[in-house]
Amino acid sequence: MKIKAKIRRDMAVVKALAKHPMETGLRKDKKTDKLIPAKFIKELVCKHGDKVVYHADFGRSVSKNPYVAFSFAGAKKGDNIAMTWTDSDEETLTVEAVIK
Amino acid sequence: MRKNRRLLLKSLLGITTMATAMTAMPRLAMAKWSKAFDSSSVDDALDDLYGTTELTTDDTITLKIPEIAENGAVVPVTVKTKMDNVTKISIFAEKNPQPLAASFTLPEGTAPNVSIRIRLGESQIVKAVVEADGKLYTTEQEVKVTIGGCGG
Amino acid sequence: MTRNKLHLVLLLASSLTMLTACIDSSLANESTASSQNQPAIDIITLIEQAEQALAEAGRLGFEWSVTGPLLEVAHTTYKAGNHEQATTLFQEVKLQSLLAIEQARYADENWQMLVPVID
Amino acid sequence: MKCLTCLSAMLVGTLFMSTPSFADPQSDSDDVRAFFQKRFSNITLEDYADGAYALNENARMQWEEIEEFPPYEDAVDEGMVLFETPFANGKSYASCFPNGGIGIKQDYPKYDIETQQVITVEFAINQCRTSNGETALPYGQGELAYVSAYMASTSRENIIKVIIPDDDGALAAYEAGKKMFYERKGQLNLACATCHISIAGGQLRAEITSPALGHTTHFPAFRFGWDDIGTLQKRYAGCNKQVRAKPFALQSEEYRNLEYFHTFMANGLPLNGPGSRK
Repeated sequence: MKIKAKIRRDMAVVKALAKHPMETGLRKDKKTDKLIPAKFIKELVCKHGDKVVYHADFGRSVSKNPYVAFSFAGAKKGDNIAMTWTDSDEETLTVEAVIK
Repeated sequence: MRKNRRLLLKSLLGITTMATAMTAMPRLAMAKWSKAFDSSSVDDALDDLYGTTELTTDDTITLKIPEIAENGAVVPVTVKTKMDNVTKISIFAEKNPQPLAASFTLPEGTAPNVSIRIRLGESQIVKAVVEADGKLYTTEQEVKVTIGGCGG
Repeated sequence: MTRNKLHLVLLLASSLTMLTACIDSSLANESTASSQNQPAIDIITLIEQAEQALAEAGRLGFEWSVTGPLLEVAHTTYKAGNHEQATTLFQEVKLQSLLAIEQARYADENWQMLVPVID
Repeated sequence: MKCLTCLSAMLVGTLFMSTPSFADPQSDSDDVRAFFQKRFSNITLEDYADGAYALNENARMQWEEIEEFPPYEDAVDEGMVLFETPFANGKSYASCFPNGGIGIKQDYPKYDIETQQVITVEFAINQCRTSNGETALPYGQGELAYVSAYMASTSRENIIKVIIPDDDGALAAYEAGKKMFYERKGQLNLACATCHISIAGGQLRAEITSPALGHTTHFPAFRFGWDDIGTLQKRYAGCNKQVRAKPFALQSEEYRNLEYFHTFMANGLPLNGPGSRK
């Protein structure tokens, strides 16, 4: 997951691109003709310090390698944010970034 | 565009130095992922997510989505509104097998302005639902999904 | 699916109409002859001709992407003992290759037709 | 449908284009530009670097959204690491290129008079590897494409400046590339020029065909269809297959000559690769 965060007009603008196949469970493997099991991010959370500033729940209609953008108040340049996704297999990944 | 790209280049070069710590963390105990994401109709999903299907159409909500999708697998969507006290924004793709694409919970201080890229299996209506002051408002737009020629 | 087939037929037909007009008369006679079920050339000769024509099309840089795979199918069919169908397939390989060769000749003489000219 | 559209386009095409006499590269390029200027009078030369997105606002908007956080950044990062990692002999890619390989893509392809051949960036990358005792890499995608993408990223905004030296071989290579561009081939009997000059800006099913002018600016490109970054010549092979012509080997003499012609046409345009395409 890559995160770009910067302050613009008093708001922290966050853009993130997560690397994830986002398999719907409805797609067939072209070679074996069998369904590829579902595996998709269900939850993406962003924390600024201890505060949750963004919480997204995803279904199967979110594109492969999900991209999100949002903005929140109360942060300043140099602050840290941490984003965590959890997928349908309960796998999880946290990535931190510094607000520029 | 060119200016954007120059900025982008800078960030491209800077990106590897950006502090990124990867740690496995226990799953955050947040609001439970809703079974609404498994529902096969918009109404069921609405009911599961909000406990109601009553929506007020409000065209002041901005639903920015292309009228003709370049690539059905990657359709950029932005939902934003000037309403106050927005607590939730959700996006539905009516004809997808499970229409609820994403639902955003926005704590105080987070702007009611979210972007995401979604998949659209075919041409259909995409609906945005905004929860503000406990009430549900909606707007929608038709998106045509074309099957590629040679570019795709 | 039927639409796809129709599409394919249309494509084939269009390439054929575009090209057969230019193909020299001996070739045209030959294909008429075989379609009228007159004594056909033996399959070994046909295979040789098909492969030679394909190699020539390749040498000219004009081989069609569909012809090589078709040749494989033809060989498999032949090995399976289905000579009648194999004959049809080898004929198709030969025809496609001859069309490609003709395309190369045509391109050599006429490629400048698509160069934009400003008056 | 596609076939019918193409057919009628071909007929129309033949009507308004007549046979030119032999021309020098510069006037070829001037003619192509004049042709496009006439067709798309509201587009500046620089806009052609954006391909079909210069012609359609709706598609352009989506492309710009994607470029907000483009899918090729990982590849470029990886390319930078690969580029900077020394070979077993201690040398690196930088030792093989002018200016250490940074900001030089606008000068490629080059014609090497000594070996009488066209040298593309990708070809030079593998030449660099083999001359330093490393194995050659596949030309379509993967590590070589990442290195090339990184090199392209350091050349963004630079103005394409391909030179055809005063040499019979160089001119012949250019002419061969030009001929290939205008030759109809494949089962569909289409030339590069059919879609990308004659009917450029028109619609092939759901696609707007992009103008040939500016094609080379944004490669290597991330194409969602490939799900990866790939080289210009990988696209050439793809185009050949789409008209059902058997593609040439990547970095074959044929494709290098084609790239030489194709890029010369884009002289004066800014590089903006890597780019994302659907």
